[in-house]
Amino acid sequence: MDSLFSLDILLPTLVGLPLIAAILTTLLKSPGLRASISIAMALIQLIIVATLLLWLSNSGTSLETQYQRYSLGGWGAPLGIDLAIDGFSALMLALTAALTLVLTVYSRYYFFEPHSRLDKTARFWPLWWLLIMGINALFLSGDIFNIYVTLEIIGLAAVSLVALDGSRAALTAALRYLLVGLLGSLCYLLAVALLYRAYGTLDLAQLSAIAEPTAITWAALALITTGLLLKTALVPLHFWLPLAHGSAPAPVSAILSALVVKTSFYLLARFWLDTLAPAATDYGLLMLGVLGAAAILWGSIQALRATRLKLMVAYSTVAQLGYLFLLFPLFSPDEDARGAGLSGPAVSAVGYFIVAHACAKAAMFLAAGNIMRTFGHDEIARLHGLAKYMPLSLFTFAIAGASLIGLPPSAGFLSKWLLLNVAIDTAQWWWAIIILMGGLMAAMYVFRVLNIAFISVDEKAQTEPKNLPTNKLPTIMSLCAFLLAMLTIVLGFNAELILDLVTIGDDV
Amino acid sequence: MTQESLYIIASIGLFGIGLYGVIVAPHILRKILAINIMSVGVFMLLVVSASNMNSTPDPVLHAMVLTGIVVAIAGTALALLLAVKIHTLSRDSDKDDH
Amino acid sequence: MEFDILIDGCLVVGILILACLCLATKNLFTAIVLFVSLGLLIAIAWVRLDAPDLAIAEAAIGAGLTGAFLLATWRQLRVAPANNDADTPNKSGGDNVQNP
Amino acid sequence: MFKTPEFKENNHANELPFATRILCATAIGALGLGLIFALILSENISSSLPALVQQNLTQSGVQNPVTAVLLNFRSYDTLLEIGVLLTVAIAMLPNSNFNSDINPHMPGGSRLVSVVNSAPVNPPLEALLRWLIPMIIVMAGYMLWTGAALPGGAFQSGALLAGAGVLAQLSGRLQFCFTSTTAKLLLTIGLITFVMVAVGVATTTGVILQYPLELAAPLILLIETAATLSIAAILLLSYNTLATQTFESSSEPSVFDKQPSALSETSAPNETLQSQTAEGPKP
Repeated sequence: MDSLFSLDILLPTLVGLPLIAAILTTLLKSPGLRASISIAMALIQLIIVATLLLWLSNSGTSLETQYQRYSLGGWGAPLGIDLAIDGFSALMLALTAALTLVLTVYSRYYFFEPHSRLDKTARFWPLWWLLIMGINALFLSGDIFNIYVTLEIIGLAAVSLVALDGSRAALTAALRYLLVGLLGSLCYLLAVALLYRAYGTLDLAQLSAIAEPTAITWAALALITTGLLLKTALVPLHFWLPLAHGSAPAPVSAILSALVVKTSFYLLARFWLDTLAPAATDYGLLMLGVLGAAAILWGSIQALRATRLKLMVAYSTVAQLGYLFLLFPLFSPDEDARGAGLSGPAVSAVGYFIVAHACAKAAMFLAAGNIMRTFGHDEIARLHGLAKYMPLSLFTFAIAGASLIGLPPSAGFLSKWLLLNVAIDTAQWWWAIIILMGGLMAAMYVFRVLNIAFISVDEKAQTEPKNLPTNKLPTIMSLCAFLLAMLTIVLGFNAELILDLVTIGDDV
Repeated sequence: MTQESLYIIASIGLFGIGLYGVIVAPHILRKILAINIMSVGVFMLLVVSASNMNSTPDPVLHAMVLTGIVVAIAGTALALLLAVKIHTLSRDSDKDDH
Repeated sequence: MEFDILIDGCLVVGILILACLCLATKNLFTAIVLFVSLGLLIAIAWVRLDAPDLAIAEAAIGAGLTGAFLLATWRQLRVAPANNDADTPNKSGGDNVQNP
Repeated sequence: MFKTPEFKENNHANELPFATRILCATAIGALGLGLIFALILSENISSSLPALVQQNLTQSGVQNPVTAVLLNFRSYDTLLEIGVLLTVAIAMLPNSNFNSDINPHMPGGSRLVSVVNSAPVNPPLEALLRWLIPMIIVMAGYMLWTGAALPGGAFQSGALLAGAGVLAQLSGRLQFCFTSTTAKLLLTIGLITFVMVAVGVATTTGVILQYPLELAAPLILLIETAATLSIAAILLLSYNTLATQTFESSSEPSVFDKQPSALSETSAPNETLQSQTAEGPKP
């Protein structure tokens, strides 16, 4: 009886809660009830994650194992499945809970269509909660096959959400995203088969204990890398992301860019730097870094050339993902710190970057969604005088852009500063050049939009019916976007909130 | 050439054929077929790893393959649904044009 | 022992040839039929690798239901723009109606 | 690679050029051969898991090791996997399901199973099915029941039931429509039962998904029955949507993110010109 009320029951509740929310929202008939239940569930989820973090941080010091573990079904690691949480996954869970709350409130108003014949919320809410459940389950999972099932849930739920609109562009993008997702999951499953053949266990912790650099382990790591690079859309394999994120409804593209793409990066970091660290060669780490740098440059160029606002923001996601992959070369070139799990200055810098980018990107997508909802289109060329019509959304867009570029008050600046520090400390100064160039190019494509939005070129183009805002936008939707943008500024000021969160699990 | 190595060749062969099919086949149904062939290949490798135990085959791998089969058909069903919807939309827009 | 290897050998060669044919045939309907037969061959392979649970599941889900889904989709994709009533399956044989 | 889905059969317009296809084939072939050699040369260590499963089989409540792993040792995997099926079911639910004003035009109304036309459409098929479907249902029940000891279980019997449903639908006389709430309940019954059992046992044994020893067998059978119903309903819904669903061309151009391409040049935005936006100025 004792363990029921001890705090590690919170781990399975983090997965069970969205599942119950999904079932409820499937069965309930009235849209209003579904929305209110969803908001309530999002609040409860935030509270659970808050208590979990408090418990982790104060019990962090006396922690002998790196992880807090919960063995489902009571069978223990090799036979049963364990839920494990350490600093890095705690940070990601906190980010998921915060974003879920804001986006759920936004979606409540975004999909509220009293007169519409087609009630999209009946399909949106269950898929939304199944996606959140998949994300939570992935960050908590300590078993490689269980990670495959969570990857599938996230993939299928995300595809169904992208295809929610029913327009031809959305459906085509969803189909491409699905094919790429299935391909990535199959490569990952083949790697799971190889690892099980070689080591006989499915548990991450046990695997990291007995992994050694054999041919099979390299093959498995290569397959995991190709599979997850497909799903996280790093440059050579990024062709599906811009259209999928560009044509999805606003809250969906916000959570896709802010979280879903990061789940496969989290797994890559987990496998390369923690579980299969012995098999991770320096050249491999360097190659990932080079791909990241290429992503920064290529994504920024494409963002500059994009004609539609949402497409531009999606390409900027491709670019910002490149920053995450700088973690691999910067992790810790010296041998000894490798096996100490996922920790170190580079990890906290990238963890901070993930939070900053998630808030900024979600704010940008919500602002773009608001602009699209009001103007009926999001072609950048026709957004003259946006400042006059939608000052709050444009202000949100500017703040989020500032965080992407890395201007001082924002969290983006701090994360880039930390990354630069790590680059200088580990004497790999060339990454610093890439980081600064990325910031410069981000500035170019953000200011391009702001430039058009502020100057209304000529009055005639102004009054042309095509360019006038057409429908009313509930103010709370712009407030949600504004809240997220403000979050990046608030995080910019008190950085230690996140930094000591990342190092929870491993000040052993 | 024990039984195990035969089926390993078959499993990686199926995976390769499926991967080639996904990349090369133009028609959308063929791509979905190819993905199914790839998943069958991966499952075969899993079952081979389970079967050469001394006495009884490894039930954990069999459970994994069972879950994999059901997940594969879920993915296929969703892909087919999207394909039919896109076709209906494209057919209707063709109808509107002429 | 010799006999077993022969059976497995034939099965493996058959599976690989069927997979190649399934992706290489011109006619789509034939490809789907070949895929269903490949599913059944795989079910036999599972029995050879003494995995009876999986043989039943593969035959029922992998060959049966996936085949039914594919054929249903094929009929939807093949159907002419004027969508005739969907429930009476018009047996138009294997003719290859080029949709517009 | 997957630019736009191609629907015309064997049209060679946008096939990859011959050179890239050969390059692809050789690359995949080389990698495959490398992997095959690596696999065959590496000795396959016998993992400790099968022995562990045998030891704990007695406490798992079932004799069939695969069902024990699926529904007791790694039951969390099966829970998530039924979640995957529910995801696809929700994506598959026909749009008419959510329309307030479009009442489903099917003659059978919104009942789950309804006879469509009285006269037999296809007498020989009808005669066969009159004998075959009851047998399949009995077979599925047997498969579910023996899953505890012999090969069988929830997924296989669910697939069999779905097969019976597909046959019934093909006979042209039965009409399944998944718009009623009973249908939605049927789709989610598997997940509901699993979650309730998982949380329920936690109150006694203190750990989620850990069944008390004496209740393990009945609980597993309960979960399997609910899962069978759910899997059969979801797979049948998928077939129903793929086979008979006439997707209306596109949802009415709702006010969401209209794609510019979909924004026809006719003055769509004007007719929805309502009052000025809350934050926009008065024209």
